[in-house]
Amino acid sequence: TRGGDSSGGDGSDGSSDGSDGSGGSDGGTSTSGSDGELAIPLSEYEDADIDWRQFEGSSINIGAVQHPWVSAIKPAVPVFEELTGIDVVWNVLPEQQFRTKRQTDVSTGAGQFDVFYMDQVVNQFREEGWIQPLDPFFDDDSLFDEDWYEPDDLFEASRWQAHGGGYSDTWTGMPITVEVQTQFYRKDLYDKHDLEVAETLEQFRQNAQTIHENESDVVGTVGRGDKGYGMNIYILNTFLREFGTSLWTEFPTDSGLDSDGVINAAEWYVSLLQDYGPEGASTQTWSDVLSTMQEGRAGHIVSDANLFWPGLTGSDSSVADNIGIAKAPSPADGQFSPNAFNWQISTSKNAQNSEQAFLFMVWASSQPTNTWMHVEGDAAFSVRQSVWENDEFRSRVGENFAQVTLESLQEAAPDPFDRKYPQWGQRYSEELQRAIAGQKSAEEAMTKAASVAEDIYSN
Amino acid sequence: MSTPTQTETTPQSTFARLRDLWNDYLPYWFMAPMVLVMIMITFFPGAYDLYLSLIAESTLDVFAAEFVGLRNFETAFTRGGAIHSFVITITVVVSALLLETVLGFVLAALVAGVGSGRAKSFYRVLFIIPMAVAPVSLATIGRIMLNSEIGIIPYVINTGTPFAAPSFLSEVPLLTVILLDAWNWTPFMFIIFYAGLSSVPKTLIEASRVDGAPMWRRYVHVIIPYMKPVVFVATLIRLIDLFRTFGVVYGLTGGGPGTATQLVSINIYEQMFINNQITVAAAIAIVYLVLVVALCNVIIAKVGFEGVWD
Amino acid sequence: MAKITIDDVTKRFGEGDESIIAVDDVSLDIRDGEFIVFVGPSGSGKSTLMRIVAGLETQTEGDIHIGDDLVNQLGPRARDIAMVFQNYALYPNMTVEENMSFGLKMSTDMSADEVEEAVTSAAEMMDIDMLLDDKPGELSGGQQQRVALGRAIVRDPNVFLMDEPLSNLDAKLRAEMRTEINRLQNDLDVTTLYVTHDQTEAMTMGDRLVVLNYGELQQVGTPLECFYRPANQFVAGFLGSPSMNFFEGNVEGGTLRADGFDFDLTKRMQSAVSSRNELVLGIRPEDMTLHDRANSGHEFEAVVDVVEPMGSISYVYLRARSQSHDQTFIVETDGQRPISEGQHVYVEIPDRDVHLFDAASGETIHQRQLGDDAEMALEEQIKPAE
Amino acid sequence: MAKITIDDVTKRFGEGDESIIAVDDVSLDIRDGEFIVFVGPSGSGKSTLMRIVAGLETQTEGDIHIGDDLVNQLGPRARDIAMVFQNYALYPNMTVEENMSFGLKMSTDMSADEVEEAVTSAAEMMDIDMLLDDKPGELSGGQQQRVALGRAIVRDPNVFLMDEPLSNLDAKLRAEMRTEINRLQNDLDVTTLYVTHDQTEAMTMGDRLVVLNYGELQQVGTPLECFYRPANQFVAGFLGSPSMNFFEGNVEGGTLRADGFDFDLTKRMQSAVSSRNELVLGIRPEDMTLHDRANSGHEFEAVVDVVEPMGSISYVYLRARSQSHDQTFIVETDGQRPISEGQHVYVEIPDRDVHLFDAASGETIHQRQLGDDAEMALEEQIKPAE
Amino acid sequence: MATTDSDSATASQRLDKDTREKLITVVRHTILLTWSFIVLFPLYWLASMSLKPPGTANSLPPDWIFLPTVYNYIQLIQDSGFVAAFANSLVMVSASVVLVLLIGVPAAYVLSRYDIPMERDVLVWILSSRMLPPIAVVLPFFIIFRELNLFDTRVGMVLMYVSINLSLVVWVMKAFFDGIPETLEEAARVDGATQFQGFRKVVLPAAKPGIFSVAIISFIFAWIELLFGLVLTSFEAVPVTLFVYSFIGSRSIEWGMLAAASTAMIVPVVIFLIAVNKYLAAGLSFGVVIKE
Ligand SMILES: Nc1ncnc2c1ncn2[C@@H]1O[C@H](COP(=O)(O)OP(=O)(O)OP(=O)(O)O)[C@@H](O)[C@H]1O
Ligand SMILES: Nc1ncnc2c1ncn2[C@@H]1O[C@H](COP(=O)(O)OP(=O)(O)OP(=O)(O)O)[C@@H](O)[C@H]1O
Ligand SMILES: [Mg+2]
Ligand SMILES: [Mg+2]
Repeated sequence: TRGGDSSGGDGSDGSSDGSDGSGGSDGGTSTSGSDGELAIPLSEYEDADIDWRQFEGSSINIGAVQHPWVSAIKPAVPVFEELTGIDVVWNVLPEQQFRTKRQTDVSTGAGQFDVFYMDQVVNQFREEGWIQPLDPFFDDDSLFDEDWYEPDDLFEASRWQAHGGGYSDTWTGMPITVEVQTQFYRKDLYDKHDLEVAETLEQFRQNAQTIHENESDVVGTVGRGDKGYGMNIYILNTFLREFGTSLWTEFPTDSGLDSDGVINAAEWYVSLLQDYGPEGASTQTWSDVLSTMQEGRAGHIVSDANLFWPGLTGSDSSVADNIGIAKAPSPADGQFSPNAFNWQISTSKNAQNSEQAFLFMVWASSQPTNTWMHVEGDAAFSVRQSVWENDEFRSRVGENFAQVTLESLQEAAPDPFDRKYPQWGQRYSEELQRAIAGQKSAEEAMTKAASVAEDIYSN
Repeated sequence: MSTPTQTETTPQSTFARLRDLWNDYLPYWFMAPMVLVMIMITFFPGAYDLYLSLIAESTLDVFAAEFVGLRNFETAFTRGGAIHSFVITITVVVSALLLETVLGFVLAALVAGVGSGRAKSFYRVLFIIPMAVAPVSLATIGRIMLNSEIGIIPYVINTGTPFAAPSFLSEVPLLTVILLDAWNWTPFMFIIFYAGLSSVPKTLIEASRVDGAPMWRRYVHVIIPYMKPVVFVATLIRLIDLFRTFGVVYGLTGGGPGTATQLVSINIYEQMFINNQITVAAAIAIVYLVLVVALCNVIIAKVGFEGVWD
Repeated sequence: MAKITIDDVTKRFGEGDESIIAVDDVSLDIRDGEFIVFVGPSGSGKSTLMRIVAGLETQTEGDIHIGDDLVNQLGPRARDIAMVFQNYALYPNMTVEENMSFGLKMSTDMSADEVEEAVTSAAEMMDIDMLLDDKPGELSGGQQQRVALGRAIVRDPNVFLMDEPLSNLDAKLRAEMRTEINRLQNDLDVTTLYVTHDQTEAMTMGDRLVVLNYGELQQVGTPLECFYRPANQFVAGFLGSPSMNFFEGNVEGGTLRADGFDFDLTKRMQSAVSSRNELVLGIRPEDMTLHDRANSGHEFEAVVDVVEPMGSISYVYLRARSQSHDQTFIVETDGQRPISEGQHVYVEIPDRDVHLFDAASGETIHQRQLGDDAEMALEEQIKPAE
Repeated sequence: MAKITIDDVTKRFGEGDESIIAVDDVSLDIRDGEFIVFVGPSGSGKSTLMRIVAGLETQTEGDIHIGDDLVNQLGPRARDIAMVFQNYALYPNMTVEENMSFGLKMSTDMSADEVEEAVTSAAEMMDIDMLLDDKPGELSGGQQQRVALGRAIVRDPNVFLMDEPLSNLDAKLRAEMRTEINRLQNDLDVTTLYVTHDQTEAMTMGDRLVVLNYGELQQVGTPLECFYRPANQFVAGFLGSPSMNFFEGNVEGGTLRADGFDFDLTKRMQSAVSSRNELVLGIRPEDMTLHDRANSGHEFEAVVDVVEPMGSISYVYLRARSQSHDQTFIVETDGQRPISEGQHVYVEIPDRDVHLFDAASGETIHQRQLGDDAEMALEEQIKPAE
Repeated sequence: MATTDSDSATASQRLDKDTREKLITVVRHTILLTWSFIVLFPLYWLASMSLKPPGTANSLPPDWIFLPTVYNYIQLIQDSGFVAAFANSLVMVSASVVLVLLIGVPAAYVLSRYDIPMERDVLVWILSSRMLPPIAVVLPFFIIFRELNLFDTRVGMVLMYVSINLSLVVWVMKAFFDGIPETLEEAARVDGATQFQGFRKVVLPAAKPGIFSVAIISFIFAWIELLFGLVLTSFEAVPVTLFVYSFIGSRSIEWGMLAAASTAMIVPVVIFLIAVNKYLAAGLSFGVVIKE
């Protein structure tokens, strides 16, 4: 299982790349008159009280990140095209490049993308007035059928993040994938050293120590240490909640970052990585974490995306058979509250085809599509609870993985991405990185982070 | 050739007229396309950045724009970490430039002196290749190769040498950036210097040998002065390129750890694409442009680019 | 200051079939302090030989000794030479002063003042002292050449190598420079190799002349020796301007039948000729005389083809009246002698001034005779040279 | 084929105080098909003037006409010239053949075959036909120069400009080339400007000589005119090799008192001198004679300083016995005449061969006399030139 | 040039030239081989990553010896998108190199040979086009491109690459032209060549090392360009660089494919280099033909 992004696979298996075969990174398909069997019977959608064909003949341009969702949904896209008569054009890019492209598009009012991936910058974009709120479309009966769509089947956390993480009253986009933090460990090492899977942070630290000290060439644990708002603080934000605080105890005047809880959480994470982490832990990104684990050079990943699962158990991994998954640990006296992250898809104010885009969103996140992607495809990131409960799916991905994910998701609390989160988050993560690198204490770092964050809002 | 319009022929047929027109105004024809392209790629972007740097919020509607004077510049320097990035940038520029220039020249001179044609070709091709590794590939693969746990380079150092490998990205990030840049871009200097060396007339070298100059003085007094325009230009261009280095460093360290490798270009990038403060980014860019232009002017005034024949 | 030994030196350029032999098995002993002049036609290997001595070119075969050291393995720097390049090879980026002082700065420990003094005095000698701050590109050809010469003579090397150092100077300046170089060479007593195409320089400057042709040594000897006692027809024809006139002919019973005239061989000649049949008679233009009418049997009639008045003298191009082919020969006459094209004159070939060469090998078989004093002086010169 | 008019041309290099006047207000009419030889000391502006005619340098003042056209504004291409550069300026990246054919390809519509034929025949003329495929860097100096010459002569231009085209050739080759160039110039009848430092070339090649000094025109005239009737002391001293001997002196009642000897002025001289006092007496080395003892009052005693044997002749450097300063003068004698350093001889200065110059201005005030025939021939030459 | 020589020995303390030469050769090659190793090692690693079976790319201790598999390359080649982008880039970049030389080299010649008013300012102005980091100018470029309908066109990208390299070409070539004595053109002009012919037939050949060097550098600069390609294209003109990065996913990196694509990207450069190799060193160096 490839992490599922290269256009390598999808270009060819999608359908006969008609018009844009030469396109590079899109690997796109825009087949209108697809011949062969449709992946999902149209009947699945025809129950809905939605006027699917009202935009027949138009086309939408989707800007997407190189992400498993894209490869998972592409085979089903002909279904949408058949259903609506709308052509779908893809523009798929690696994450960092996509950000640049998206920003250029919206900030210059180009409106190239009718649908685009949306993440931590959602409130930033929303406040700039670049994002088209979806509520008017939800209210439009020809576009949305609540009974059929069952919005409540979406995880609470996902819906919350699609509302700007609490900062928006309206839908800023439709969640398409969710990932939640889980714990990965080496079953063979656990057996060897007779270890129990940790439920608490204390146990986890113990386990890490045991492995670190008794194994040569294997570090106790790995975790994201590099800066960036999606990096080390993505992990730390979990712990700080579990240590009993939250970000922005008082928005926008008190970031809460200098509270005891945050400092304790930071100290715990910092010392964990320093004591039992790899050399240069402070510069490890998710890919280093993943690679280190894949190479069998680490005992655990304390907590990271459950989406590592395919990578860790697939052919890229030298320890594929020995990876265990469990819920992320939490403090003995704290509350389990793993971080979760949704990708959502949004549409911009300048987009030509926002309504068509909405139809696509509805279709893409609908139950039939989702279920098909997860049962027939190799997806494992559904935002729909029903999918995680689907037996076929569970047996495909493994009971254990599904159950851990489901339970975690039910308790999950994603980060609230306030509009300047990227900005202060970046600085906050820099501070944390400094602490991990041992340049300053966790307390100093967090105090600094707090003042930076508050300063950014004071202006 | 100081008179650009010295007539070459007396006009006869239409064809001849056209040809004369071509020849008589040759310098203008030669310059025109370059000037056109230059106008296109400098004036508008420059003006646009200047405009952005003076307004409150990015908008394409000039009439709706709210001009805020120098506020963006203030933000850049008080909050934006601009000064820090300038310092970091200058550190990287100076050290990498020195390293690359010296290394590039030494390698070029050594390769030029290789006796066997095949060996020469081999070195010549090989030494240019690093430049062809795309920045993000280099950064990504560099990261994994330098990874303290699973990287091949620390592994080789640790097992193959008596030294312990430092943790490249966290302990010596600046050095790592400089060394990687040197690996990546010494070829640039190498190739230009090499070409420059091969245009030094052989007799000059012979004359200096007869004059009793030892090898290094021959380079210092005869060869390098002869190549001065080439050395100067290569160094200046590399200097400018170093100032705006982005891809490899961003991919390698993202400007970290902390802000240890926060180059100006990374700063601008973050202001623009992370903080969404396009106007502040533009302000930094303008300051940056002014500084680099000034620097280049100073360098040109001090060193001059006149060749041996002027 | 050092003797130089050139030992069976051969230089080939290029490989295999394409290769050119620029220097062909040349051996030569040059005494310490000697002034050797190389002459030879264009492309005969003079510069190449010089560059081999300088260490700029590596001989294909053979050895070079400077002093008592075998220097095959040494670069120019170690050989401690100063050289005037045929193409000047001035440093375009340096001023005249810098050009001239460069060698001193590189090869000696002289202080800046000493260097400056040396350069200034050399520049004065070369009459380029007012050009010291100019770049070579701003100089005339002759000025550049003088800078090149000045650059060499400021040095105090083991060996001077000068490759046509005066070719771009006017006659007057050339005469001055010649004297300066001779004086300098005498003062410093530096072994000197000198290439020139100028007859005057060749005859007056060197202790010995080295005549090359196609890379092969033709003759080594004092200038007068080479002039009066050429080893072969090539040397005889090469030295002296205008060249010696050559007349091919067959010997028939004591008489050389050339095309257009007969020449009676003297006894001495006849014995030298012995059984040879095909001969070449050589006589210099200045040794032939023109008469308006025949005085004795020795003269033959000729028609004036062209007259080149040179001022004090004229060169008269003549064709023997009864000659079958088109070739002319030259006679030098007084510049004021009235003579015009188409005129018939009688040409006298004095016995004593005649050289005879073997037509096939070119070897000299009979040398001219000189006046008694001149003969003696020449004999004396030749002896020490051996 | 065109006449050339040079009209008050001045060329200054550099600006302001630093500026050098390379050509100083030169005016010259060159007839169609004429062969003009420029001579002058090194740095006298010969090359510069030539480059101005070529259109490579723009004169600071004055006009150049070629044919009837004012060409000030025209580049070299439009002037249709062929030039031999003093520094050759061969194209290093082209073979000899390409070097030579380049001009033909650029300036004519000749077919490839015609070009090749022209190049081959020129190369044969220059004796470089076996070098056609070599790059200039592989040639000897003389070979390079011949390529440069060949490159010019393959063309059929309006004007030939040749800047010391033979300076690196040996005497023999030079004589051949001289003939070839003359023949070619006669055949094509192309106006030719020629710079040389060689006396023989200067005297024999040109229809007229142009003598320059410090950028100023000194004399324009036929070679013999310049030789026998120098306009001033500079020209007299510059032409002829070795140079004319000059003796400064004061006139005291019909006698010139020079340092070391007295010379009685003839009547004609006296009238020419009129009231001038400070004079310079000039006489060529070949016109003075040496005697072992005094024959008449005209001789003076001198001591031999140096003897330079040149083969057929010798140059004897002498110092008047009673001379106060150190200067020597030169006398040409027969090469076989026995003479040695330190010897005392008597020097005769024939009246008829003496020139007199004004010491201050250098102007000639008395010209030598020639034999009647020579005198007449010269008179004839001078006339058409005026 | 820089021939092995033995100048630094004086007659008294000299080593045998053979020994010295050998020594110098040894030192020379030691340095060159060291650098070769430094250059080659990462390249070797890159290539080996692309040839290793999945999952072993980063294993330690490394599999120095392994059975190479071309699996990744097959994947790459089968991916029509990659091949198309590769070809597309090759065409666009080559075209841009030709164009930038056509525009830049003549301009450099003029700047080198003529008195241009305010020459220094002009030169600095030209240079200023490459002073700003691309991210600082990408937005205005995006706007211009949309206005001129150049967005996502190959023509647009070619122009883009030209603008990236133009200043480099102009400056470097000016420097090379400065090193070529003007006498050569004078000879050409006297030979009846127009200024243009003199430039083309005489100056250009002499500047070959410079031209081919800038050609290579321009090629590489354009070939590895990412940001403009990203922002200014979306389907038609997408350059291969973007494709290479597509193996860096959000939650996984396909090391083998990334390495294979990166290695594949080096190939045209190497081919280009080998093709022009001999020109890199063919300047005036074959002896002096003018007397300086
Ligand atoms: N480009 C230049 N810049 C400055 N001065 C120059 C330049 N070219 C020539 N000169 C000066 O002009 C004067 C005349 O030079 P020119 O080359 O015409 O002399 P020439 O008569 O050809 O001498 P030669 O016989 O030595 O070649 C010289 O003093 C020279 O230094
Ligand atoms: N680098 C070279 N490559 C090939 N052939 C060469 C090279 N240098 C010289 N030659 C050839 O070697 C021969 C001798 O050249 P050299 O320069 O020694 O002649 P020279 O006697 O100095 O002639 P000149 O009087 O014309 O300067 C010539 O035929 C020349 O073509
Ligand atoms: Mg020579
Ligand atoms: Mg000259």
